[in-house]
Amino acid sequence: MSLSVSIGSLTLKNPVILASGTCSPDLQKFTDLSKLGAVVTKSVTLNPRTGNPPPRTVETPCGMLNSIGLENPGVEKFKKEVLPDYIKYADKVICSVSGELLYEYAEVVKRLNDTDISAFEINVSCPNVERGGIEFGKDEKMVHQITKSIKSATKKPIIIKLSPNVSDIENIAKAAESGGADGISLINTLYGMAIDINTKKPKLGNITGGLSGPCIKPIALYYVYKVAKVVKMPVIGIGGIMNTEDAIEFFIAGAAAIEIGTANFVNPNTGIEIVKGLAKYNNEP
Amino acid sequence: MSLSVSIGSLTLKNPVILASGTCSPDLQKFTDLSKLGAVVTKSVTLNPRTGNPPPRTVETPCGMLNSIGLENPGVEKFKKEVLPDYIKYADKVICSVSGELLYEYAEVVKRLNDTDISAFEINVSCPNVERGGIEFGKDEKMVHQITKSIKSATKKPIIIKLSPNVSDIENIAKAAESGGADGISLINTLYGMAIDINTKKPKLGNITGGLSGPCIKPIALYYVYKVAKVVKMPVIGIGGIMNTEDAIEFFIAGAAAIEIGTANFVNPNTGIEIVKGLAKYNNEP
Amino acid sequence: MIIRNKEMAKIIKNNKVKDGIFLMSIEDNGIAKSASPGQFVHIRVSDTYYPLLRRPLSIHNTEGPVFEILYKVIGIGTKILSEKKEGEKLDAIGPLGKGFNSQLAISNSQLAIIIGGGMGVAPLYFLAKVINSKLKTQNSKLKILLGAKNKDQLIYEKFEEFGNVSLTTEDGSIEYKGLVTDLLLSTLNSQLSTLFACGPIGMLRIVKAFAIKHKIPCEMSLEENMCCGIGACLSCAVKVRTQKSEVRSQISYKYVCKDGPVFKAEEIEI
Amino acid sequence: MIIRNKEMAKIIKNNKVKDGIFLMSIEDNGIAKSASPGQFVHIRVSDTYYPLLRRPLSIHNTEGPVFEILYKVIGIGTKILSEKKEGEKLDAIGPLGKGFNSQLAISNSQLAIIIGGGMGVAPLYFLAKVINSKLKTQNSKLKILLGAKNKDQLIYEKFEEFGNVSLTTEDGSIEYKGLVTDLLLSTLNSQLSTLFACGPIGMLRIVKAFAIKHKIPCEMSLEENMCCGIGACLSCAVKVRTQKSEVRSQISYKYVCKDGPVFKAEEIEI
Ligand SMILES: Cc1cc2nc3c(=O)[nH]c(=O)nc-3n(C[C@H](O)[C@H](O)[C@H](O)COP(=O)(O)OP(=O)(O)OC[C@H]3O[C@@H](n4cnc5c(N)ncnc54)[C@H](O)[C@@H]3O)c2cc1C
Ligand SMILES: Cc1cc2nc3c(=O)[nH]c(=O)nc-3n(C[C@H](O)[C@H](O)[C@H](O)COP(=O)(O)OP(=O)(O)OC[C@H]3O[C@@H](n4cnc5c(N)ncnc54)[C@H](O)[C@@H]3O)c2cc1C
Ligand SMILES: Cc1cc2nc3c(=O)[nH]c(=O)nc-3n(C[C@H](O)[C@H](O)[C@H](O)COP(=O)(O)O)c2cc1C
Ligand SMILES: Cc1cc2nc3c(=O)[nH]c(=O)nc-3n(C[C@H](O)[C@H](O)[C@H](O)COP(=O)(O)O)c2cc1C
Ligand code: FES
Ligand code: FES
Repeated sequence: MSLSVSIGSLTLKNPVILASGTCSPDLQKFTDLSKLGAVVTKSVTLNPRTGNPPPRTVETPCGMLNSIGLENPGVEKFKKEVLPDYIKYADKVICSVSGELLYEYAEVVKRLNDTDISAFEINVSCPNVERGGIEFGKDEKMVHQITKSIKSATKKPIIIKLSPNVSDIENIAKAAESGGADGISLINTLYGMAIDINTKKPKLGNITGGLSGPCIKPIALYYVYKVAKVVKMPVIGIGGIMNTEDAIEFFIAGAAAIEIGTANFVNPNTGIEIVKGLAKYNNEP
Repeated sequence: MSLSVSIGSLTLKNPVILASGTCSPDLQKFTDLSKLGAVVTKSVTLNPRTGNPPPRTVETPCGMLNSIGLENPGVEKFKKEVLPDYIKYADKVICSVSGELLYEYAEVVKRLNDTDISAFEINVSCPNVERGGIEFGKDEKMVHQITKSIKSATKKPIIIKLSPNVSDIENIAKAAESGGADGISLINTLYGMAIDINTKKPKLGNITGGLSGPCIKPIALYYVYKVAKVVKMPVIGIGGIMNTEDAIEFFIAGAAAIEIGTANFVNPNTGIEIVKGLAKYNNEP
Repeated sequence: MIIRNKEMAKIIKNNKVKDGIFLMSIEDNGIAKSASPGQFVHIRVSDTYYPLLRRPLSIHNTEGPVFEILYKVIGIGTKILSEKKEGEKLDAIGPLGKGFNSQLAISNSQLAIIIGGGMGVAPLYFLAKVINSKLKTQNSKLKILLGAKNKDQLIYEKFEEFGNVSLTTEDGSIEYKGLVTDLLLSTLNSQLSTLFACGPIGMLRIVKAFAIKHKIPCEMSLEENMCCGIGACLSCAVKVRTQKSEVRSQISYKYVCKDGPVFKAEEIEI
Repeated sequence: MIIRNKEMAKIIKNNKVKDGIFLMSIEDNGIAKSASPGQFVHIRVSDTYYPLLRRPLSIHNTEGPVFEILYKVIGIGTKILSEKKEGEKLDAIGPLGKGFNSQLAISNSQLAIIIGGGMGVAPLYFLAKVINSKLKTQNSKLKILLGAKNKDQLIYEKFEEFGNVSLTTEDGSIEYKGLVTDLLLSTLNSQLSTLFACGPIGMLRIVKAFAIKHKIPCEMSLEENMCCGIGACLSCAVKVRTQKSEVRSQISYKYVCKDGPVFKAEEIEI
């Protein structure tokens, strides 16, 4: 049985994708990125971003907080210096795009149309930036508008990545679909915070951050289940996936594919192990 | 230094409270409820509720899901058969109130006005019931209205308990304050789900449930920090508190008191240990 | 009620007895002395938060200040438990719940039948021991039926001291081939019998139907996911049907940890 | 680059050497043979999810196929590590990062000064060993300055094989009373020196200021919270200031796990 899966015009050889911000071409030294369905790049913005002050991550029970702050070299430098390595190692590269202002999303996408990127994942759900990011993703009208503007800027498939920090994710997902999205991915991280009781100060340089890892799996599974019921496009499940069993839970909940984030830090070979695990599971009677 | 804390006209001898749904008078056999600031009852509704089908709870990484479904005998039977034991053991009893229809909240409160209950905690944040519960708590106008209607039904202090499953908790908290709330407590559980990959079915009888325990502490801390900045009334921090250090994190984040939920299942004496721990912490130079 | 503080019980032995099945002896005078058959202990296997919740395990036996648990490795909790060493401390609360009414075996019947399937045997040894000691002075008899998937999963050796033990395995690797409930009819030689059962839900359904059909008093021990273990969280609900009148009945819930784990067969909806 | 698969390294020894400080010897030919001073390994201490992330620990020494780590118990991760037993397997990735440029000690100076505070001594033994073996054939010298809060926290014994070791403790319980940086000025007897430092951030700030003032080449090893350990997550950022012109400089970040942990003192903002 084939593991392949389609998202709009894009076909992946298997449904295992590495999540944005958790895999760089450096991972190739520890795993074989070409064996995965796809790799999502760290989110790219129009202009370079230095990111947030350290400490940028802190461990929490069965999870972690990050406040990287969308550090990236900006689209032009990304295109020249970073993208070629992703393209070299990965079978398919999905480019994560973010922006501070609405027009920036479409602008970044346009500048990357002439590359070998296979699809775009639109990050309207980053909790770690002051402007843009999640603020766009909380409002269904805004999500609809962003999706439409990007859709008209590219022929490549687009995936809208949603935040769990909202009251009504189903309608936001539907707004993305009616705006022309080819797929939806969820969840991005949840708002979180940790405090050092000795210094009485937040543990993160940016005060607050985004929670990821096994601790959020039940939440992610819930949202995937809810969204998969109301949209027709493929849903990509993300959140706390550590092994094949976790991945299967997401498929049963309605996901067409999955993304692996925090697990890459624990075991950089997680993706390949899940590909193997799924192949085995599919072949069992 | 005294540990006492006031919420409206209510003064607690210490800021350690046991959370709704996680402590019943049965706990008295394993700890001394009278040593705690207060105990919150399981949520009471106007009419009896049988609750959801089992399995009602399932363990998750560093946490658990529950879908009890507000099982309770209804206000009249509660008053006669359950409340007296709470009153007997606890120093102060805060009664958690929930409802399916808006008017039910005030009605329940009215019927309990003549009891020794010290305050009401209004549960507009339960994710495990079909009608009412969290749906009221997602809308700031609704929260304002419920608060006002309850305020006019009782002279006892009222605390509004908020859900993290919303886009804009700050405005909801402000709506409760302007409606006359004496305090705000947060967070209730997060939407969650778990799937049994062998049966391919949800692990909970009710399909979805609410996530609690150490895994949600970073999320709870975030919301307490955010809400404490925008309201003047005391904020009660709830979510994943397992020990004194966790409690102190919430106080630094801006909480005036804390509630302990899931930890009661792990160590029924957690509350008292935290009272002792806080006393020690306060006496250190 | 005995209140265990953290890490007061001491592990005396923790040995593998069958494939994936372990027997742990724990010294704790309070628990051991006040336990009765069918009650359980609630054990915190790790002081981290993963796994977070306690694990309910039946009291398999007591000997003076020592009690035993017989458990199968299922997931992370029982795995960690199985790795604990002699001499380590254990955080156990108990004894919890309402156990079997062993008095029934004497007052009600000439034949007490104990039937256990799979790990359902765990609480039944303690029960058999207590019933056996009571029956000695009576005119009644004890009959024990035990079943499992196969020989490697069947815990029966210790039961043989009570005589009158019949065994079944699904693969026929020991004695009768089939389900343990297959033996019920042939065992039942008198209307004055009492049934005590513990095992998988499918087995309990058959036992319940059998007991109702033959109008035999029957108690059975149930399992349900637990958090608190003491009646506070309403997690471990089992459906009960209360007959309000000839035609009207009402569904409500009872709790395995507090009202059970042992229930009368006729009161529960399984 | 050596890629460690799960649980391939084998623990040979894990002993307490001082109050709360442990030395672990781990057999792993791949890591041991390719390691250079200042590099680290990234260790998964538990196969549950609590703690979740790996822990970065410097390579303290290598002997054939074995490498050592010297670590202090700080929290849950190092606690679990300290409880591991001889013979157990360990999931370690490494060697990671860019270490010290020990060549500097020869090509650049007549005196190589190694200065370590607290657990900062951990990577410095390996460095001292390598520098020492290189210096033997040269006209240069090695001087080692080590400091800690008190005698019970000061790891110095093994360093004495290189001679020329000065010790400080904050409470004066051994040799000089004071901070290890107090010794810098008196040690510096030539402009042709090179400094290698590791220790708490306060110490490194003093060392950096000293090196810049005296125009001495200086390398220092930094710590920052890590997730991936391999440059993928951008977690372990340290500020660097790039001098664009006489008057304009620019702030950006480098990464402890990939660009470091060893940096040139002048490039980092600490
Ligand atoms: C009153 C009672 C007495 C029991 N006595 C015994 C006994 O004597 N010997 C024995 O081997 N087993 C017994 N069980 C079952 C035992 O509790 C489970 O096998 C055990 O909790 C599994 O934990 P785990 O971490 O290994 O498995 P996991 O599957 O990882 O556990 C995940 C969660 O599900 C719960 N869970 C899983 N299986 C069960 C179950 N069958 N019943 C209740 N909760 C479950 C766990 O407690 C945990 O919260 C008893 C259960 C109950 C309710
Ligand atoms: C490159 C590098 C090399 C190191 N080498 C050594 C060494 O040789 N010997 C030694 O004793 N210590 C060393 N440390 C520090 C060591 O990593 C921490 O003491 C350890 O991670 C603490 O883990 P814990 O679970 O015990 O503490 P906790 O406080 O429970 O850890 C919580 C989280 O914070 C992180 N953390 C805590 N302290 C530090 C720290 N100082 N640096 C980075 N992350 C930290 C942990 O990794 C974990 O993610 C090194 C750190 C780095 C970055
Ligand atoms: C360190 C870190 C950096 C991240 N950076 C991004 C990012 O740039 N863009 C994005 O869309 N998501 C980002 N994420 C979110 C992940 O892609 C993923 O949605 C989230 O971590 C949940 O999955 P997980 O639990 O498997 O980690 C980041 C997550 C982490 C932990
Ligand atoms: C089993 C269970 C039952 C609960 N029942 C209620 C309830 O009836 N009313 C309510 O307001 N909150 C209820 N809660 C939520 C808790 O009061 C608390 O807000 C939540 O569990 C987070 O705190 P914790 O992480 O300390 O458990 C329940 C939680 C659990 C685990
Ligand atoms: S386990 Fe909490 S009521 Fe039974
Ligand atoms: S730890 Fe991930 S980039 Fe350094």
